Amino acid sequence: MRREVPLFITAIVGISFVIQYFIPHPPFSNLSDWFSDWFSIIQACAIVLGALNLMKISFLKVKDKKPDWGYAAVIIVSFLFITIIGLSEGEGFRLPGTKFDWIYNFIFIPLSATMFSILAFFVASASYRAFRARNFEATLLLIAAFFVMLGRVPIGDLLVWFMPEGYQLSNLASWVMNVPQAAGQRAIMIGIGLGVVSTSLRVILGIERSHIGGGE
Amino acid sequence: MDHFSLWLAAFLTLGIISFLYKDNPWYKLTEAIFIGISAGYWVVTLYWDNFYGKFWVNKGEEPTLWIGAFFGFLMLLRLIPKVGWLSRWPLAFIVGATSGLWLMNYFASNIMVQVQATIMPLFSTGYGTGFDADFATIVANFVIFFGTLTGLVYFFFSKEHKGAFGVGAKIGIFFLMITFGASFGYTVMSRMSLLIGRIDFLFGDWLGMIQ
Amino acid sequence: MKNIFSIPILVCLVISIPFSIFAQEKQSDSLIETSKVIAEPATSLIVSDYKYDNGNSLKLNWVPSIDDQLPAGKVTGYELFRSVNGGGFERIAEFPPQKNSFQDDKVEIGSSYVYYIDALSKDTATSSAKTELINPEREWFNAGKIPLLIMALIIAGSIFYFIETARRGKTLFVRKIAGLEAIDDAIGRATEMGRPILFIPGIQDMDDVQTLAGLTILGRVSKVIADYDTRIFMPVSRSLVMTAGRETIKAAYQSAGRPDAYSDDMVNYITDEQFGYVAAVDGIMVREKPATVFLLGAFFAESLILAETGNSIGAIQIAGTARPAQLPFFIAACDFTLIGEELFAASAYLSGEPKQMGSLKGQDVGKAIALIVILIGVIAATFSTAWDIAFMTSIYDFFTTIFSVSK
Amino acid sequence: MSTKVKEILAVVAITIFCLVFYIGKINGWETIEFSFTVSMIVISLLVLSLVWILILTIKGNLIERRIVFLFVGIAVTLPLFMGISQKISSSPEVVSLYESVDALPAGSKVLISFDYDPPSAPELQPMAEAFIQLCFEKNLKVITMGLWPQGPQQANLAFEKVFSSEKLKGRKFEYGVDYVNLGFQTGNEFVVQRMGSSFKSMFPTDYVGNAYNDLPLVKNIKNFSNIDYCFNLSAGFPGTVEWIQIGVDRFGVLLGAGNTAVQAPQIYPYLNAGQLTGLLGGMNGAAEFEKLTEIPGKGTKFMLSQSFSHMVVIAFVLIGNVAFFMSGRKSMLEGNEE
Repeated sequence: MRREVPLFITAIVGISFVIQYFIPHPPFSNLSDWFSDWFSIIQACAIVLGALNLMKISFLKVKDKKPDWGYAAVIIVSFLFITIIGLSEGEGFRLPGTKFDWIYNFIFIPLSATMFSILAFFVASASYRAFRARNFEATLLLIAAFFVMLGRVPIGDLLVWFMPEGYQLSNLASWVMNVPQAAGQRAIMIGIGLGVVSTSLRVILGIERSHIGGGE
Repeated sequence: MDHFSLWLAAFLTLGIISFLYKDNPWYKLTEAIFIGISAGYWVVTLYWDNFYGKFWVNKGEEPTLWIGAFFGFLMLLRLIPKVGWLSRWPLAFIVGATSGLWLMNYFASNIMVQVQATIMPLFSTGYGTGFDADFATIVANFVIFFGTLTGLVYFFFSKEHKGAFGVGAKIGIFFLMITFGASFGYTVMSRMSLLIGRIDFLFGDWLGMIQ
Repeated sequence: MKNIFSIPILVCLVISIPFSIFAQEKQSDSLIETSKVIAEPATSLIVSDYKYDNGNSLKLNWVPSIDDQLPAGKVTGYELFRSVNGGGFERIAEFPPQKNSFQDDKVEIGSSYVYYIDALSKDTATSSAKTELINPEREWFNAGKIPLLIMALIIAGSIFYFIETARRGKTLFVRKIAGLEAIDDAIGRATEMGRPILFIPGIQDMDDVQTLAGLTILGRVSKVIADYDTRIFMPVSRSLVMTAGRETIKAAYQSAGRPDAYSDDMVNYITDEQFGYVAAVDGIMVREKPATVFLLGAFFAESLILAETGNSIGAIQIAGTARPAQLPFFIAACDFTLIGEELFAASAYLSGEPKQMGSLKGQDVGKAIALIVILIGVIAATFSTAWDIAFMTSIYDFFTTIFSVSK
Repeated sequence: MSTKVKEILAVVAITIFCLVFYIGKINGWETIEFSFTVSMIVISLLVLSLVWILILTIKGNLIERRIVFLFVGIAVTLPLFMGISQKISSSPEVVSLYESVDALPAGSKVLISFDYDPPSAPELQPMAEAFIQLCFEKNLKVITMGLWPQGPQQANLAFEKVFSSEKLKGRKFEYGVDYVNLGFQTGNEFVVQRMGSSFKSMFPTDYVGNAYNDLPLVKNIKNFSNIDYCFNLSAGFPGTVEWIQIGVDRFGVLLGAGNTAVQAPQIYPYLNAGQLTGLLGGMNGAAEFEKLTEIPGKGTKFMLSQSFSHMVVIAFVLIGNVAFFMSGRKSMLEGNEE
């Protein structure tokens, strides 16, 4: 019962979603719309579990006075702060001028945008330490990267000022992107497509079952 | 933008940047704020957009939504250890639907469309245009054709990469490397743009030093 | 007899004289009018429901105007007009001369449509008769997708076939995948060093097959971990993944015979927000210093931060994703990287179960088909275009039909 | 002096620096722009310090991560103060996007989907501004929406910016007639799919709560068949790939796209297959588009910094590799700090 029902559900639902691709008639044609709605609702319920888990860990940290428990308290306070404000704000919580919008603009955005921009530093550090021309393949990777990086900024064309119009680094970068790059992308895409097909089939057939507590 | 908001934003920005120096209390504080705020942000968003917007508002008109709500309820049963195993049902549903949907979408868009797009005449600019391509186009056509083929060869699992097959796989990996190199270049471009945007905030919007 | 005919002609001429004088005058100010090129209208415009679709297209056929017989006839083109639910007519498409059919994909079930077509000459347009009112219909099967179905059945069938063959006990060869061979060593190293193992299943939710692939690998990995008695922890960014991850690890510990060693604390939710999650995982990495890091699933920008931080604490890193943009960084900063399809193959490979290996074989059949089709298709297209060889054209047409994805 | 004291001093110094300039800003200090000579001196200093790093690295001291970080920070910041202009080229995919919009007759309806959030704005916002301004200059009608919750907000920011621009200052644009912001809807790719049958079912109200039918511009728009052109600004999932798979492949919309540079390489196969009319990739794409439309904006302004940052990354890769080859390959393969 605990194992069979989930396997059965997976198989039936999976097969129906394959079939809906070929049958444009209701109820099959509604399946994907329904799924998107249901998934949204399940997600909304599941985050309760996640949030409670986060609160539990943080609370235990504070209670047991573990190292860094002060930060755990900050997590709890900031979580409650935005949740209470957001939930009391009503449907239009995101509209300009609301308190939630203020939190979003002056706390959330600076944090996430900065975290995102820190990537630039990591890129530089990785290129200094990790991108080595260890072998021919790695060298090829670096050369392609050089051409693209140079060709995509004005300074690239400046470096090869002696080349005629149409044969500058920007043209070369365009060529790399449109030709060998696209070919490689295509091979990867086809491979991924087959991988997805095979993984999905294994899941639908119940051969792959670990994610629902499976095992033989 | 009032003074307090601006300084708060700048304080948080610099707090994150300080991680580059090393893990420190300032970073830990901003990290904790970030975790709390973002988790709360998603709780609020999912409540209003998904639960309220999708279910609560339309539950009268769309009876099927109750099935979703039922699955959501089963999910919450995890909180009661005795019946927690029931949450596998909605999981099984999601996994099944995802597999079914992805199977066909990827089959069509990634396999069929891409194979068809690679079928092209090598000495022409398009199908049925006659023998009209210049040298550059012919080269490009050959490279795309050859690159796609050898790239696929690399992914074969049931043959050791040896002999002629190994040569094909080797050339395939060259194409994959060019692809990754181009991706790397574009990623550098992207990341640097974001950093520039952030520096523009600090020195432009906040300190007013640049225009 | 001759006279009998000549009389009416004469009469006509006489009658026409004043008119012609009158017309002479008129002609001067309507010179353009009479010298206008007027084309005959298109005829027999017929609209029919396009069969086997979702009720979103109609088919139109017509006989081109008789002035459109020669390549350089009077007709310069056609314009198609449509009225929806009895509303005004709107131009919806235009065609070159000699065209005689059209498929209107922008119709909907529940609406009714009327069409007419204008034959355009240099100066004017002449309209055909209007069609009858038609409602698009919806059928039970989309015939346009038959080629897709056949191809899907072939590939799914070969995966089935090899799974069955393997189940019957035939051993199938699968080449070594470097990243996967290294997993046992990586876990052993963590055990020796007495440090934990960090597993990140990407940052997408359960509605992404990459996450599923990551979790299935987690199942195999945590079985080994249970055997070695090492610590694993897995911070996740989606609540559903947390639930699924716990189920996965629990099952693995059970099947390794160590259900007592499992605890829910191994898997924790942090936040859905991408960078909030990264900030936390970064902190965890720096403070806990895991010996081995697995990054397997759908990764976005965070891939680099995670891989670089992992690199800087000296962890062995095994990464894999199907997102090409993130692969270069994994390749540079991680010890082993599973590229695209290899990620999906990993769980089958690791399981070592014959039927799972069979599915890999099936994938290869898919690749072989793709290879052969591209090879023959390109040859056919090249020859048929450059030297107009009819036989090659039919091969080309066959392949493009089989591999077309109907809307 | 212990490290702790040094660190505290550094924080204090930074705070004072910031306070001074902040107070200066409030009191209306001028912005700073380096003259050509100063710019050249700064550039040579940067080059010199790179040489220094090279020498250090060859000697076998892989410099610390933090110094790399500091260097990148400086090399990206300083060009923002320089007034050097550069010649911007135009790639074919940008030109074809411009041409396909240019070919639309006045009054055509353009749908713009904002599928990104503020962290990606540095790359995508300049594209959004230039594109919307181009639409208004050509008298096209603009409808915006978002598959990402924060998208519509970015759309409003772009509208504000465009209305206050030099070229359009005199003109009046009426909400609901000339442009509409439909807002955000959850459901990722399913939103696009359902818009294929009805826009109204997905957006019963617009961003600020007006009923769909009260907006003259959209009330007669049933689905994609009434839209002349779609433009998608995307920073990930859901985004351009979903618009192509559903919007283009199923409903036949004419689609152009603006992407973050990270995403762009994956979009090229679609561009080659003709599923897209054009593509703007990253800040460079934005700058090229700004040049074609003659609407200079942030894309152009940031290009110098962008050039510098690329050079720096290339320099670092080269330095790392030179040292790698000169000091024997093996010993350098592992990073050696921390």
